[in-house]
Amino acid sequence: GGDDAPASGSGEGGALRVAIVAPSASDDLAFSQSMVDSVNALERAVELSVTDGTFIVEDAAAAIRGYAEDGNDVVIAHGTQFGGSLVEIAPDFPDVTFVWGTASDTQGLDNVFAYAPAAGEGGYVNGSIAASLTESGVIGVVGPIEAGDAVAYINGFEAGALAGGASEVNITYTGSFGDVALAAEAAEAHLANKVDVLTGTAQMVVGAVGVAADAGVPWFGTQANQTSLAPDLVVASQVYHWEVVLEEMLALRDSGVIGGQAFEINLANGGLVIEFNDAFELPAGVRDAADAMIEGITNGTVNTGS
Amino acid sequence: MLKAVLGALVPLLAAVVAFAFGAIMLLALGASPLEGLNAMLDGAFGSGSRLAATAVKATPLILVGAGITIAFRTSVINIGGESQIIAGALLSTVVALTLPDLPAFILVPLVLLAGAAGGAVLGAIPGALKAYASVNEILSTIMLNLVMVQFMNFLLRGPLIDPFELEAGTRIPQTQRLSDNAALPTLIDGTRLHIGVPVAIIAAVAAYLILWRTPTGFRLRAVGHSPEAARAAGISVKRNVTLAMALSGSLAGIAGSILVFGSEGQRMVTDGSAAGFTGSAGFNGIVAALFGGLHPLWTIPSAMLFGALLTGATQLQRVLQVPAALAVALNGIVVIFVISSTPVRGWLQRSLADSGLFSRSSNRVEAD
Amino acid sequence: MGPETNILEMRGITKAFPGVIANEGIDLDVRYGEVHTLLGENGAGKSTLVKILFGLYQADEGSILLRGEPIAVGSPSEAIASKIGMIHQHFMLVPTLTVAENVALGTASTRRPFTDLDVVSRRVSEISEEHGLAVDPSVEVRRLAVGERQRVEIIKALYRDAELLVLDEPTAVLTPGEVDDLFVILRRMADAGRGLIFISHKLREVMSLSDRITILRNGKVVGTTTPDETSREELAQMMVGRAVRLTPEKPDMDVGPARLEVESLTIHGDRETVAVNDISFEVRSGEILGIAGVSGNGQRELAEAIAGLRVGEPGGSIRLDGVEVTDKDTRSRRDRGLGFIPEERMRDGAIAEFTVSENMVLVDHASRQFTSRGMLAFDAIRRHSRKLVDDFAVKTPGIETPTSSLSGGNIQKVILARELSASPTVLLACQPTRGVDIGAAEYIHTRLIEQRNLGTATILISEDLDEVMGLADRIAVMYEGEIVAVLPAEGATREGIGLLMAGVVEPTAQTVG
Amino acid sequence: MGDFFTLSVLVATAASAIRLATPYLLASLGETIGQRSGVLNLGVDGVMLLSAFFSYWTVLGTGNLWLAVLVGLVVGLAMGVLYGVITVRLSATQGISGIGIFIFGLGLSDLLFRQLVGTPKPVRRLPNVDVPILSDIPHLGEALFQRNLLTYLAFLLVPATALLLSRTTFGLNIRSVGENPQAADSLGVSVERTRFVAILIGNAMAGLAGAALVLQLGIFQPNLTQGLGFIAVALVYFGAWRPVGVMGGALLYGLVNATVLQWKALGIIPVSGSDLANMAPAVLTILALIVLARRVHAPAALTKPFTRH
Ligand SMILES: Nc1ncnc2c1ncn2[C@@H]1O[C@H](COP(=O)(O)OP(=O)(O)OP(=O)(O)O)[C@@H](O)[C@H]1O
Ligand SMILES: Nc1ncnc2c1ncn2[C@@H]1O[C@H](COP(=O)(O)OP(=O)(O)OP(=O)(O)O)[C@@H](O)[C@H]1O
Ligand SMILES: [Mg+2]
Ligand SMILES: [Mg+2]
Repeated sequence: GGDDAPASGSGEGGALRVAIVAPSASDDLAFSQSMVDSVNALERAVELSVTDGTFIVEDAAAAIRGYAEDGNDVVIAHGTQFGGSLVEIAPDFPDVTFVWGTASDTQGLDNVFAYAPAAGEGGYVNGSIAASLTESGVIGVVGPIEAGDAVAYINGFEAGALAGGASEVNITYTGSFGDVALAAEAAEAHLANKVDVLTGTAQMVVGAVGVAADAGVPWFGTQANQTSLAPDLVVASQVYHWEVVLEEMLALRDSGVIGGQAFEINLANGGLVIEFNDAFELPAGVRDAADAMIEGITNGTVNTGS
Repeated sequence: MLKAVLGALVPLLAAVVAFAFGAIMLLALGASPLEGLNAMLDGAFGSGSRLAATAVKATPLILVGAGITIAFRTSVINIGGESQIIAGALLSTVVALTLPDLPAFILVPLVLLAGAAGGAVLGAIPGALKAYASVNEILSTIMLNLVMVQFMNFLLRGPLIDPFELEAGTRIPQTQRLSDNAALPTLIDGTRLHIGVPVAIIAAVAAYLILWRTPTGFRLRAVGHSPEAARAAGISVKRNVTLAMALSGSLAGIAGSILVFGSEGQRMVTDGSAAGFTGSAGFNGIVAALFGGLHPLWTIPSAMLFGALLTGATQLQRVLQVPAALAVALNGIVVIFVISSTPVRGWLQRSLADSGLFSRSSNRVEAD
Repeated sequence: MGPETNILEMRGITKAFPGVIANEGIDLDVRYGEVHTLLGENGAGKSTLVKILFGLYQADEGSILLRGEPIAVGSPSEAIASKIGMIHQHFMLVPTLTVAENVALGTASTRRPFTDLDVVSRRVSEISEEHGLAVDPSVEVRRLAVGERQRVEIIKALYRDAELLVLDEPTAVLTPGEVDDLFVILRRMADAGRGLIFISHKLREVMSLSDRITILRNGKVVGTTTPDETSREELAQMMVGRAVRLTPEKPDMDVGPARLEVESLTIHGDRETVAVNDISFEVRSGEILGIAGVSGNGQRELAEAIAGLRVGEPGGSIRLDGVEVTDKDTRSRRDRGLGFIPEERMRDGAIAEFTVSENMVLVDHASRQFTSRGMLAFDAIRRHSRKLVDDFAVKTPGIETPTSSLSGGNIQKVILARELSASPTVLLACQPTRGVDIGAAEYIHTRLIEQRNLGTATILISEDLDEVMGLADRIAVMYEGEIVAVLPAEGATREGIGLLMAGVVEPTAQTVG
Repeated sequence: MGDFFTLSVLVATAASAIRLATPYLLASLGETIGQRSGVLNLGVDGVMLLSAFFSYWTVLGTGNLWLAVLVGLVVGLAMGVLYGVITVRLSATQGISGIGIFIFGLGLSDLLFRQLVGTPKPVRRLPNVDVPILSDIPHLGEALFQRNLLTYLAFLLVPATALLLSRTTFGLNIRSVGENPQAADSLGVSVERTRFVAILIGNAMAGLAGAALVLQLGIFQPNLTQGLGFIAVALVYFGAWRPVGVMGGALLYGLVNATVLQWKALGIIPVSGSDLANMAPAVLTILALIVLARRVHAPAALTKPFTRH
């Protein structure tokens, strides 16, 4: 991955020193990877360090504090559960900008920026495209546990699919972010129940995508572009481009405001992007309808209900 | 005395050999072993606050480990540490949610007691199942671990979820931030050292006293060595098997409440797995206990060693940008090497005379 | 005596363990066709010597000649290959395997990789027939009685063509009838030219079976003799090193009130049979009621019921000192004054890993005497243990010694000391001297009688008829779960009781309730 | 609920149960052999993770599924050598050694994955193979006889393991050293060698289990097993150390999991009840044991290192 840059020494040529602390693997094709990719996509020169796989809050807190002590300019705490630790840590490092998400407020800390995705928007778009692809009218969703942006995405997807004419959206929460085998069997269970389009979220869906691919059933991704998992069958992925709000935060920082504001990525600000897989041939008109819907959500004429 | 030191040195030597393997792995990853070792030592002991972090990390291991010694000495294999930690954490969370306004000097002991109670129940269940229904405890504790994870997910997503999460629609499965009155008081400002650390040490000493100084412990060990002879002497095997598991679970339960109320987040949160909350302390505690020769007091330094490995690993990953998995693999190697060296240590210790605090049990390393 | 007459010659065997020299310069010859007995107290070094012969231990010094050839026995398989067979003091059987499987274990099969159990079974049957060792090859060993297991051990040795057979205390666990059967078999094997080494503490057996007897004491040979040249008293004296009283002295006592009353006791056995059938009796203060019987006739179940180890099972009633205890557990019975010496000393009587001192307070550890403020009072416990070790002449390096390193007789003394020091009103003593050497047995007998004289109501369950006849005031004979007769000890004869035990004679004399 | 009792759903549930049961069964059978010889291996999960990774990596590199299976087996064997040296040669405590192996496997497989692969890439999955004739049986054939070869192998290994234990000389040796190693030793059966080989077989089967898991999924992730190996150990106790019982446990576990997933998909279990439903397999396993109330005893020498005196 792109996370192996050396971290010691001061930034070359005045590059901004940024650190990410993330709960799952930084190349999980999902939540954690979305942030690493986003930082790498920043326009300015960045010297990046990553500590990943730290779901345990105490470990993450140690890493966050360590990065602040090491003199990083920006420390990204990429997990809602890290918020409690920031309350303790951020005040000790008034010159460091902490970036925390997904979260919709900064807990009153003035060196913390917060960020959140409007995951339901892309879910709604994916759902409505899915509705136009299903023949049985039944669409399946494989989720981890009913929480966080997984819920937002899945609820948006369900609303979009039903609005688009699907008769039924079956949702399975496997109860685990990590159990690939259960996710795969959950997808199999859907297939046995007339499902002919699938989506899912979180890192364990890689198992479900494999099942979809073998069964020749279209798949919708979210969080990161999942086309590589099933090059013929991934229709589209809602991709998180956190760099949109990160740029804004860094601009504020340059102007002396090092925190205190909350941001959202959505279709309108380009933080959420529906990336289509060109290898998947959509029926005529579907792509146009999808673009129109994105346009509608962007300008507020379509209500996703989320 | 010299021999005692030697006995303790053997596992250390093994640890050194294990680290040599770690060095090779670091080289393979293109990192400098010296820098790696430096980062680990620095992360674990580099400053007062890091030393404190190491002690905090060791705390659940001491508690679970001390509990394990009680169970294993009664010949009950408690692999249910994870479920008992979770039960303790959940019950103490409920107490803090229900009585947030109690003053700290009441609420802190109360949540710790609630933790003990929660863990005790989750220990007593497999204990009683073994005693009264002949259900093997390895099976039941492994299964109960699975059950409690789901129960935690259920509670944190449903009845106990932070109302704000529902409002905001983010639905992160976590409780609201719990009463500050329940937060474990910090002992040294500027460090994470909280009273959970002395509580764990006191608990380990208590486990030692119970096992070797009280009639209850006498009965537990009697049952552990020979249920038949214990029974003929009028000691109830069933009751003591249940009791051992309950005691063992209660210590793990205290670890659970310390994980909640000694944390910076001051709340419970789940990622759907047990390890996400416990940090696998329920398993690592077994390792710490066996490492300490199933002696509650030896469990303390042994847990510190593992605590240091864990905190050092975080620093290792941060400084050298090597995957965290390296530390896990290293951890495994340390266990394998040190345990392979215990026959040597056992031999050394057996040649020790029966003297001193530790001698009574340390010559018996067999665990199960 | 040339090599042609000796199948085995052991020369100058020395073997030391940490702190003890188990064998010191031991010489032993065994002739073809003879039963050569090794006699000695617990810990004299008998087992060590034969374990060296069988390759389980390596001697520090000395040599072994087998059929005149010097051999080095490095492991049991080498011993087996040299046609040495051994029946261990503790059976070397796998309880979950069948008889045939136990026999086949470690032998080459003709149908590898499969084990041809049919061939083994057939051969087992042949051996059974030839030597009168009735046993069913297809039965799992754990279902067999002790005597049958012994036969399996012998069959194992014969299956491997053993020409020199070592039997380490084979009779310790056998009933008198089984002993007689065994001796017939052993004699027949010797007559067929095999050499046999026989180890036992029981002088009556030794006198009847042996061709020659070698006596060991403290790891050294004291002498070799033959039954014709010696007497039981002389053998005892050679073993122990002093004169020994073989029959205990027992003053007359006036019996007091009934302390233990058993009424219509019925127990279903482990194999859905009735193990104890409608038994009633009482034991009075100051008397010893001996219960004689061939093992397996319900004595074990009866003892367990009295001890409270079968609560909930028995029908009928048990009263201690007039108080109903049928539904009470062991602890409350002990609180009411019951003392209990279990039959299987290492399993039920003491905890091997515990120290002598811990075993001394196994029952009473929680009493006010041994606790203070919730903690064990180690000083009091130590003082108590030291006193008991002295009083009961327990041979141990110290009270903090692990009990497992004591000899059988001394472990039994620890149990006896513990149970008697509580001054029981009722004492249930099961096989109190099984496997115990003469010196220790003499001592245990003396203490049991002393206790009786102090007014304890004792119930003595033993398969050793000499013991029952020597100690008991009244003798009850059990046969197939029933008490077929209760006789006064005075005037009872070995032969008479033996017939009752065999179920041959109709119950005649007084049947006391 | 009515939806569940349609043939196609029942067939899918059965198929799913069998798929889920396959890795459990392979690992549990191996562990059964080890435990019957007196060796407890709590490291099954770690062995599975390592072999799963190497199998995955093999397919990724070569595309050859059978080579991948072989690699899984060999990795299992290698871990068996390690475990045998630790527990048999050095007589180290089995419980902790196993946990050490588990942690080692967990960490190393994760590390290797991150270094050698990184982003999860799907690979070919084990194809289903129809058993001639049997697969044509309506419904039943589809559920049982259109599975992958490792599944067939796993179920064939049930009678094979039973036969090994009950009929062969080696099985006799295994049972004797697991019950009474002193007795076996006194008859010249090498306790050390017997246990070592039993460990090798057990670990090789754990290796196969890892390969089966990853090749059924077609993808690897750190901690892919999610504690599967521990459940496999528990199932040995459930099956009372008998291959057929172990199979029953694996099938029960797979079936309950599969049913819960079907019921979720059908909406019979509402989303809000999802976590509680996830408890079902474990709770049912415990309940089954309470009800069956089998007082079976573990091999008497289980976890006890053997020394001659
Ligand atoms: N074997 C014993 N002999 C004498 N007193 C005992 C024994 N066991 C317990 N006691 C005493 O009985 C009381 C109840 O003790 P406690 O509840 O701790 O043990 P218990 O669980 O009832 O005993 P057990 O483990 O024998 O069933 C205490 O005073 C205790 O010291
Ligand atoms: N493996 C051993 N380690 C240490 N000491 C031993 C060992 N085996 C025997 N001894 C000691 O050697 C001495 C002789 O023991 P041995 O078993 O030969 O006696 P024995 O004559 O067979 O006694 P018993 O009649 O009780 O069976 C005893 O003091 C015993 O404690
Ligand atoms: Mg002996
Ligand atoms: Mg003896």
